[in-house]
Amino acid sequence: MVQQLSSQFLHLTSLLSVETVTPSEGSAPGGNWAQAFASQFLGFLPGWIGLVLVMSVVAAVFVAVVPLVPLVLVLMERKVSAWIQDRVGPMRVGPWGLLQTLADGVKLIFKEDLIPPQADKFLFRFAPYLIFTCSFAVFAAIPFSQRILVSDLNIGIFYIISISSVVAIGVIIAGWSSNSKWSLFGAMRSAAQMVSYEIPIGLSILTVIMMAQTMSMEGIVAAQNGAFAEGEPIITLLGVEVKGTILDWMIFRSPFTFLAFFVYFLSSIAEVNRTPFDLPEAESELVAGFHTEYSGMRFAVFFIAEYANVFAVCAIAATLFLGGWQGIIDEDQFIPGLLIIFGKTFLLVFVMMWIRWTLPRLRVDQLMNLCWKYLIPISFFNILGTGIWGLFFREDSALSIGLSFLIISLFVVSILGIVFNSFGKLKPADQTALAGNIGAANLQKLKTTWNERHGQQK
Amino acid sequence: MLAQSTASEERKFLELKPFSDEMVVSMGPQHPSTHGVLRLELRLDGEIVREAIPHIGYLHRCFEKHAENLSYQQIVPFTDRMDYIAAMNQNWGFCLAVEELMSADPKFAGVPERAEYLRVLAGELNRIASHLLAFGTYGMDIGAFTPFLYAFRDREKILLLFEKLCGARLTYNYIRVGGVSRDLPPGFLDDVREFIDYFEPKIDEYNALLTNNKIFLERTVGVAIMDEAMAISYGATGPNLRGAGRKWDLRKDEPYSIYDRFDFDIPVGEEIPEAGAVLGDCWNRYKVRMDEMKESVKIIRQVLDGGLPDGPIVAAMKAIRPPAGEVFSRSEAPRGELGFYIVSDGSVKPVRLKAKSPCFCALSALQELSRGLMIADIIAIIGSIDIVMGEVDR
Amino acid sequence: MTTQEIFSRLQSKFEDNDISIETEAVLEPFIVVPSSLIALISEHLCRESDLAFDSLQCLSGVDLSASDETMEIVYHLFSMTHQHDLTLKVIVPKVEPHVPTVEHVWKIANWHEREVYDLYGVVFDGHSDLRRILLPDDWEGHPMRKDYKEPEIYRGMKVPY
Amino acid sequence: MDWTQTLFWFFFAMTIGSAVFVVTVRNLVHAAFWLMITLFCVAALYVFLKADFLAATQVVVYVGGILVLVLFGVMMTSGKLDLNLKLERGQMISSGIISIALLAILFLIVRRTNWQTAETQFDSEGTTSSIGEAIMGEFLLPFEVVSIVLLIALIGAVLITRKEVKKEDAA
Repeated sequence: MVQQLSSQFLHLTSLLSVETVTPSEGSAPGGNWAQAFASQFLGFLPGWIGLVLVMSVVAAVFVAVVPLVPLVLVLMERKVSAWIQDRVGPMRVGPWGLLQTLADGVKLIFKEDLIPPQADKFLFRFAPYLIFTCSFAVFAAIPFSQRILVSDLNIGIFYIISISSVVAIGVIIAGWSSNSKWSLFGAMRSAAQMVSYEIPIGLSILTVIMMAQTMSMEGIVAAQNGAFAEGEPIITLLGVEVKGTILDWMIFRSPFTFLAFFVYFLSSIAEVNRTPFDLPEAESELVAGFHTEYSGMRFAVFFIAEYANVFAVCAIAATLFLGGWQGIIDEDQFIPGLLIIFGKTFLLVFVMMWIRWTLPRLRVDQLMNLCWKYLIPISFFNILGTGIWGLFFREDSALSIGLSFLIISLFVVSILGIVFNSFGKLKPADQTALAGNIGAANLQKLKTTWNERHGQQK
Repeated sequence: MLAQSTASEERKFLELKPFSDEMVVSMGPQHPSTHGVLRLELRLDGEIVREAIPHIGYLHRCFEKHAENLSYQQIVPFTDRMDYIAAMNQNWGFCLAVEELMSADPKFAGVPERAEYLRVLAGELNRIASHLLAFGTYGMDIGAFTPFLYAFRDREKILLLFEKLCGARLTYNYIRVGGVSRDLPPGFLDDVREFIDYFEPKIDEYNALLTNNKIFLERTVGVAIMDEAMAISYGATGPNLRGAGRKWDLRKDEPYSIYDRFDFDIPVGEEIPEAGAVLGDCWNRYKVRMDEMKESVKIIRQVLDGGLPDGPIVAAMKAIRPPAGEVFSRSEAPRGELGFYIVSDGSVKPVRLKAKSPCFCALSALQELSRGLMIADIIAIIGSIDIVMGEVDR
Repeated sequence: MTTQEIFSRLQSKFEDNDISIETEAVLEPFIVVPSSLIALISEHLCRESDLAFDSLQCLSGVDLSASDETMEIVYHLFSMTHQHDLTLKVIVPKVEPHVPTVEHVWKIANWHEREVYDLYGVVFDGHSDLRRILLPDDWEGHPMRKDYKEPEIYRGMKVPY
Repeated sequence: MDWTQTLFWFFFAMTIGSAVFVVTVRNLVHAAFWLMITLFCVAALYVFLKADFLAATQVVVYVGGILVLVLFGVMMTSGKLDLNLKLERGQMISSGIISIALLAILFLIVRRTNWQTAETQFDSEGTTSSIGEAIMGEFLLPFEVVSIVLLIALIGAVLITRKEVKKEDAA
């Protein structure tokens, strides 16, 4: 059922491929697909009119379907935050408040659309659409299953980076055109922040590109498929051929990609302006940052774009590092790829929300310190390391993957060991300091209170 | 592992040469984190604050002028509206002053013992509620939203207790001149005990959640240091002074009411070199409040365990007509020393009533504290000195 | 140190001046000093190590009645070091009251003096930033004075309601 | 006319039109906005040339990087946007001469270049790998030199813009 649906979705979405736009003859399969579709059903029209018509319809469907993701995410955010904060969250609209976001959307649409009289009206109107467009254009290159991919570009991941870098411009224009000093501050902060954090993001992605030796998103997913088993099923369980393993995922392929994953994830939180890096819209400092002056539907557009961005960066992380739409079962996808990548993505999104509702916000200089003094050097180290790793292991083999896994586990275990062993021996003051570093005191204290309580009950 | 917190130390001495023109921004009176209607005139060089000039008076309700036209008992509800977060303590401070004024009158027998216990109970509960709010909003100022809701969840329980006690949730008008307005409702002490049993472990949880958080430390440790001399010169009292390392609490040092009967500590700020904490920085000011909640719990527990004496809850008196004279009386409110200066001419109304507000004094230090810091630090300072504009503007 | 002792200290220090003490029939004794001397005396009280009044608790203006020719400014001092307190009073005329500032002695005096200026119209000479603090900048009159008449109209709004 | 040609002419017109706006619009931020359109359209033209990598680079570097910095700079001078940008007569003449000279040079280059026509076969794998091979192979030395120059510029910029004075006696 899901596969049927997804293949139908493919029929529509694949038509939007960029190849159809290029003046090509026979080089791009996607273009043929769309042309074939157009000529078959709209043959009575001149060829290109039919094609443009089909593409417009597809684009409309795309724009109509993708915002459902933010819709779900907003609700998820509210529910997750409610659970974390010991509340129930929205409960009134629909069962368990499921329709709350919809109600909010309706409310926002009918709200008065205020434009400050001193604002630059043209740019003020334009900025939300720029951000919206860029956020959604990213989805065109993310493979959601082996069939659902709008366009498999040669430069897939690079296209994503380039499009998402334009969001910064939208934010700046929004902040500047509001003619409010708080908005301007938000815009300036975000300009500095987004431009800075694009570097560790790009460099982390580069490690993956170096490992996969392609920039195509499909290619990167394929590179995480069965390198360990080299196409042969490792084991056959109940008639299902288990081909890949988690160890094939890019994150475990070398110690450096493992690091790169965390660098990418941290930086992408900053890229989408979420706590602890939500300085452009820090509500306790800048009121609401760059969208202070926006209301009604324009504000909703920002909101949707923000959540679309959140989903996009998590989907990219899942694609690049966590095997994309591939499960660990066979190629014919026992579970539909769409569900798998959604599962992985929502897991990452959940982690982002978890972080958001737990941590305070950094200050501007600390934000920049983190980026320039830690993340970027680590990223360069990763690239160097990946290059050297690649010299030693030209092909992924059982040896390389085993070694990588060994190093990663040693790394993790030693960090955990340092943390937990040394903690008990410290003075309270040192504990406070260390707790700041790793939050182990939090664990420790929770553990003791838990023990005490359970001890008391017995 | 990311960084010792040397960054904050560096910033202390950081002076950026101005390259661009100054930008003047009004922070407030409508701003999410000015804790009311405070307006700061920020003179900025980029993110660096050259000068933050506080403008107050947006919540000025002529309390002192009103008071000159009201009888003493009628003034009590007005004190509620000063520091509406800790209204019990405001009532109490005013009543103390009037009672001191009346002590010259031989007909005034003094506050009954039971009333004193009830006052301590209400006052300390309100101190917890007030510090909880400070903790929650401070977390929100720094960018953590969740502590705020935790704090409000627990503060709600205290408000419910107060509602049982006096019918009001915010402006209690409970402590009256000569005693308190009504006796305990049935089962109230059990409710209080249940609450403090529930609440005491929560403080450690909050410390784990926010106080020791790495980012929180980065944001508050070593920021805006108000040392002891500066705090005294600015008249900053309460947690702001204790955060600077001075062990000074009127409840211990000049005990009023029955505070000399209770065993509790006065938490003061501490230097933690490993974390970079300096006496008088934002973190210490904040931390003192967290520790004070524990001490308040201790006091409440002693009130409950010691057993309340029976007896009247309000002194027998005909009319509150203190003899002519003047008095300046201080009490330890959650935000510092609350002083009332009352001049009486022997009538039922004061000739002059001046409220010396702790927030007013602490806020006046903001201008000096904030020089050369960043916008985000201003927020951290305002939260850490914990102002309530109702009390500043009166 | 009691108020009486401090009074004798002050008398010996500022011999020729008219400093008096009030101890009879009051709850808290206070010292009345001439307005021209308040800054010097404050400095003396704050800087001397055995007096060390490092904290200005409160600085209030007092207008006892509309018929009086004078107002008082009351300084409540406290020593955190020695834990003794002191009340100083300065009598100023209602017409053009001028008092030297004590801002340089206690920093909090800055705001307290602004408040007294705002509500009583006392001008503190040498104050760094003597503006209204609680009332709007364009408010007329000083409302805490007993002879204050509230304006009918403020910026087009009717004031008495 | 083929639809791809329509698209090509559309982008062509957009490029020229928005570029005209860039130089004629009075408001600096509006000019930056039109510059963004221009850069996007140029990227689209690259796509027509099948230079997909170049197109994406165009967007990343010029729109995501340089234009952001331009806007950043414009906002730093906020409040001074209503400057009268009218030129002096002398500037007008000199800039006119320079522009015409540049135009002439460009025209000459366009005329003399041996443009490859549509028959030229493109690698359907895209240009990425060939660019990579060129940079890491034939043009390795220039590439490294350029990176060092950029590094020096970076360090210089940091030194110039941010001067931190440690005040020992500040406390």
